[in-house]
Amino acid sequence: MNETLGTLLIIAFVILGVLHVAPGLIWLERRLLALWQDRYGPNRVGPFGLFQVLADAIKMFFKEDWIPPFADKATFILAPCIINVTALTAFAVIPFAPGWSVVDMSVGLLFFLAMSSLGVYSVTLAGWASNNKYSLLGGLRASAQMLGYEVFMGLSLMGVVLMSGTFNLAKIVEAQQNTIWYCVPQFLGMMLFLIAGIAETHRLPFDLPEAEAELIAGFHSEYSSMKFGMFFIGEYIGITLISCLMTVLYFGGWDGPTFGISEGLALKLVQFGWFAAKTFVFLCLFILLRASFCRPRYDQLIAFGWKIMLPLSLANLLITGAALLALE
Amino acid sequence: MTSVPMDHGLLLAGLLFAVGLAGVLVRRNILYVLMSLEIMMNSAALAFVVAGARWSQPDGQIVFIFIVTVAAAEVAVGLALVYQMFKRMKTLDADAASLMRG
Amino acid sequence: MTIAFYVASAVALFATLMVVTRRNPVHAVLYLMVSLLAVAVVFFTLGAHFAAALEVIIYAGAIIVLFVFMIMLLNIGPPPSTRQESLLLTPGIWVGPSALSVLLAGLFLYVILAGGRSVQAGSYVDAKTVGISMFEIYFLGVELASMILLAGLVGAYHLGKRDLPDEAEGGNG
Amino acid sequence: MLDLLWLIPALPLAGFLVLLFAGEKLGKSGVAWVGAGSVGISALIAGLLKWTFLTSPPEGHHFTQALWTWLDVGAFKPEIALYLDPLSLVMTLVVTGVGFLIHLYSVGYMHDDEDYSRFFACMNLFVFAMLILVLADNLLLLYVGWEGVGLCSYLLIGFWYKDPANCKAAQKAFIVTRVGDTAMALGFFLLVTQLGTLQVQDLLERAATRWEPGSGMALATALLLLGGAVGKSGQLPLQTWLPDAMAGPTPVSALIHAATMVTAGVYLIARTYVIYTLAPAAMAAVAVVGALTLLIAGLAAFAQSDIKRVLAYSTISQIGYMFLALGVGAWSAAMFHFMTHAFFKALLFLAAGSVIYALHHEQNIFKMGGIRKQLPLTYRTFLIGASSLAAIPFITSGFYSKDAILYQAFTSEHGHFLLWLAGALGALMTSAYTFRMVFIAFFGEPKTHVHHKPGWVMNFPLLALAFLSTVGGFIELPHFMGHAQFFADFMAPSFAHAAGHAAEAHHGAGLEIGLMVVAMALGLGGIAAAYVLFLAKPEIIEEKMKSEGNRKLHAFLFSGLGFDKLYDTLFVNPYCWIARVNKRDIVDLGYSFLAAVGMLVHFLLGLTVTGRVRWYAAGIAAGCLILMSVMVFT
Repeated sequence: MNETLGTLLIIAFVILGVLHVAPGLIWLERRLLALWQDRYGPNRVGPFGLFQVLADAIKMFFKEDWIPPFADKATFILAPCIINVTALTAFAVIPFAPGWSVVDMSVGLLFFLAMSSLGVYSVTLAGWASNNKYSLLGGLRASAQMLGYEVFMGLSLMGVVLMSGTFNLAKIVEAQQNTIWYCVPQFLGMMLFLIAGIAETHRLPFDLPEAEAELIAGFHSEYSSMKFGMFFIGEYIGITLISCLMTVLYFGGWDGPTFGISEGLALKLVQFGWFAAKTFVFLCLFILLRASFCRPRYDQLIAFGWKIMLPLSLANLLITGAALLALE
Repeated sequence: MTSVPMDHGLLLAGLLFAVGLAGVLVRRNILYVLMSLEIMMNSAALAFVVAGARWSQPDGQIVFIFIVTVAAAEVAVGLALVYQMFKRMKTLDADAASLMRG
Repeated sequence: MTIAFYVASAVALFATLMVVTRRNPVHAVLYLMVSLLAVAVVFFTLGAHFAAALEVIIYAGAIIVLFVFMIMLLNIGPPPSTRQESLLLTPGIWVGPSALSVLLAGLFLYVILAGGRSVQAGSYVDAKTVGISMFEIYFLGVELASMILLAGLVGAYHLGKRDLPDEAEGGNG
Repeated sequence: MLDLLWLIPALPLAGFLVLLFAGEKLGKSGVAWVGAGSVGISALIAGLLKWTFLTSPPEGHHFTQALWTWLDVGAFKPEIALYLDPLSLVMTLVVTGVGFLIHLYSVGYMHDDEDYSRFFACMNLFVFAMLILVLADNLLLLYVGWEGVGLCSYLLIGFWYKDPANCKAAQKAFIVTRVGDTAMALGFFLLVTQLGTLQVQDLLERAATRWEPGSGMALATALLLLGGAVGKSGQLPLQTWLPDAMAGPTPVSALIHAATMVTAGVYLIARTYVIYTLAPAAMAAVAVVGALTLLIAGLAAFAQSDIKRVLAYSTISQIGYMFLALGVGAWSAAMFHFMTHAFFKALLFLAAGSVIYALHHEQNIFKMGGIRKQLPLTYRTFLIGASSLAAIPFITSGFYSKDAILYQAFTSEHGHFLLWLAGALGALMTSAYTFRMVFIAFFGEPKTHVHHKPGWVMNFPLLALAFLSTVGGFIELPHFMGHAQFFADFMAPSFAHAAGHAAEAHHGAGLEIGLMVVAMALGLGGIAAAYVLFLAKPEIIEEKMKSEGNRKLHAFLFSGLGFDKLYDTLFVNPYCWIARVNKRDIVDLGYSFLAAVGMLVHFLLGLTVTGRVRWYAAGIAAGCLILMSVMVFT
């Protein structure tokens, strides 16, 4: 009973926490972008413009929830749900601190990959269901892009799996505590995963599915109100998820100095603190990327994925395996 | 861990296979035919996994992996053919591609 | 877990039936995805976690996406094509194939249920075991599978090329 | 030394293959070297083997060389194996020796022919097949050789295939011998099923132990084998093909249709003599066949005008003597006569060939005349051959061999006065028709002139054969003349089972001398008659020919006693009639029906070829369903 209660608590924590991280991120992004672009950003509503997010949310809830008559209604509604569901479900396997995860799954990493691969439906279906040529193009771009980048995302993670010998995320963290953070031996893999992660969340510089200069707003051109909001939030959830995974897989997860605390809830909190701090760094990195990169051409993007990243990830896998065999 | 009778797993595979077969035979749209083929393959894979699970052996899952491989290759080629067919005939009706009568 | 199995089975069957009967290809693909996810759950309940994950990643996440991609590329989702689909699906066309399938299903039922032995399935087989035996016992099979994939890759590349040499009439698509 | 045995047939085969595939490129001299050389080396090896047999005979006087196993089906396991014993050695020697001389002769005789290499290829193949026939260890291999020589005979009779008559002659030879071969094959089947082996020696042993003397099975087998022998050797009633076979080039006639192949029947009977000793009735049949044949052929030879046809009938007649000898159990006498006959008949043919060659393919003796002065060497050798054929006493080999046969026909336990009488009459006829030919062709007024004289390659074989024809007889002398029995002693191991063979010596020398004197008298009388009728007073014949009956008789004899006509009415015409009546084959109706059904089914199945994938898939599914149902419910 206690266990079930604990699990429920974690689930609630994850859902609420992640859902609230997203609006926070919106504010953070705007402020940081403004900072890096040498302007103010939202600073009028509330302290540091914090309530601006709230205002935006209210505006979004109260806009007319309009479904175009030419759209395929069921799919149109389904699409934004998928991205949130898959992203949030993927959080189920993230170990925030020892024991703090919804499920301790033996194939946790595969579960994450499965969920992220399902995420593609959201964008694609949204583009198709809108029955609008820009949306369709956006959806097409998204599906092609995500198919390509998913392949080497999985492959780049296999280096970590080889080193730790498990798909279980908690065990991967423990393996790093015993040896070294995998960002050192798996540096190439980490870079590959990061790039794939950015592409999966179609953040700049990989935001071609919604490239406003070419496709108005890409796959979500026809979306308004809270359906658009779900896409919006889903994107930030995705960013958070990738950041969490970066932390877990390459930067030792909850590993860090514990300041002499050795047991109990306090220890867990400290460890979670480390986890959150590391994740925050990556979140900022995502925003920094958006501030600093321009958008590539679409064919360049696809060619980059298949012709450079995929061979590199294969090479990474090969070298890792060879090195492990040699060290055995 | 679980107490699912093997028979029921196999039964599910069989029923899915039958439904997939019906799809292949009924649908004239070649996309549906391909999809139904996927269903049939998947059900066959399911039967293997059930059998593998029955004896706690990895073999079932390995055969599943092989089936997935074949399915992937099949879909890649099949969809490329669908693309060419649509370009040339402006239709996806499989019966339209019967000019050679065999 | 037992309940999960039966629920997932029911979902899989239902979704598969829907795949076969849909007029709109995208809906069919979505049902197919549901069916595959349900089968993945079945795998999970049978202890084949690795297969379950692969089912979602490869089948649902890649193969079916290809279908969606193709549907979008050919732009055959919207109403005109569904109307055409209705023309193709006259009621009479269902009779023969359904009879055949029902017969087949009946045969399966008979074979499986008349066997008389009801053994319990489902014990956990982890990914490592699968991997080890895959690269030891089934090594040759893996090599062959890779050859198949390569053949599929080359074939799809060739067929998908924009201008096949014998192409009679062009069009931009 | 004996291990070289396999080379004897292998060399002609190699020669055949070389000539077949590279004959056109070799040039004429190359073809001649390969063609004659391969047989020549074979002959040398055969001579070496003969020497080995004489100086240090192998154990049991026979030698088997197994090359490899041909088939291996349960108990049926024939090998490609060669069997050498005195009988097959003599045959081998004659085939290779005489064969080589004829090859050598052909080098000159065929020199202007455009198909030079084809000729030698066929000749080599023939020698190979004949050697296989002779050396075969089992009946299956023997059968291969048997049919092989038949094939070569066909190829060579029809060598000048541009003339349809030659092709007809070739076909006739092939088809008529096939009748005998069928009987022989049946005999082989009988042997295999009854005795369970094809190995000739095993076969003979088993036959001797399992079959009672005079048993029906032995009789049936012996008669069936006799059928084959009769067909191949041109004996009654299948002799009709042999005169026509003269359509081939003369060396072919010499080699195949006089010296070697036609004696295959003699060889077959001698090889399986045990079976004949078990069936006295069959032996009697052999003797009667031989006696009748020699008489009929002798009569027919009188009326011929073609020099080669005269020789052909004489061949039939001489083989009749051999059959007579076989029939009375004089095995070695038969083989002795075979050998001497091979020498002098080859000599006669080759000499006749020289004449034909010199006279530009003129074969009619009535158009020759007086060439004795123009071709002295040919004349002399021909005369030697003719003397040998006519069995001029003491100096010719033919005398000794024929005398041995006649003596045994009278004295042997299987012999009979009538058989002897037939043989003696045959001797009379032989000398008469032989010298008729000599007198007409070589004496008298020259009616044509010689175009070109044969060179040494053609003359040397003549001389060699003339030598052999003369001295060949001295190795086996009658009892009262020193009783030299080299040949009989040498052959003895091959006929070890022949009981009663030794009984001959118990008759007194007086009887022997008496018989010999009668035969000599008849032979010389024949010559005298020929001299009177054809050289001294030919008007007697002309006078006789004026009467209608005699002209008919002449025509009857000319046609070989009307056997061709008889067979035409009995077999050929009815067959042609049936074929004409049955032009629209009745059996064809059945096949047409089958074809119609096939087309109907094809049409029905063709309806299912719709090009619709789903339809095919349904077919596959239905098929699987049915198969699975069958598997499940049965």
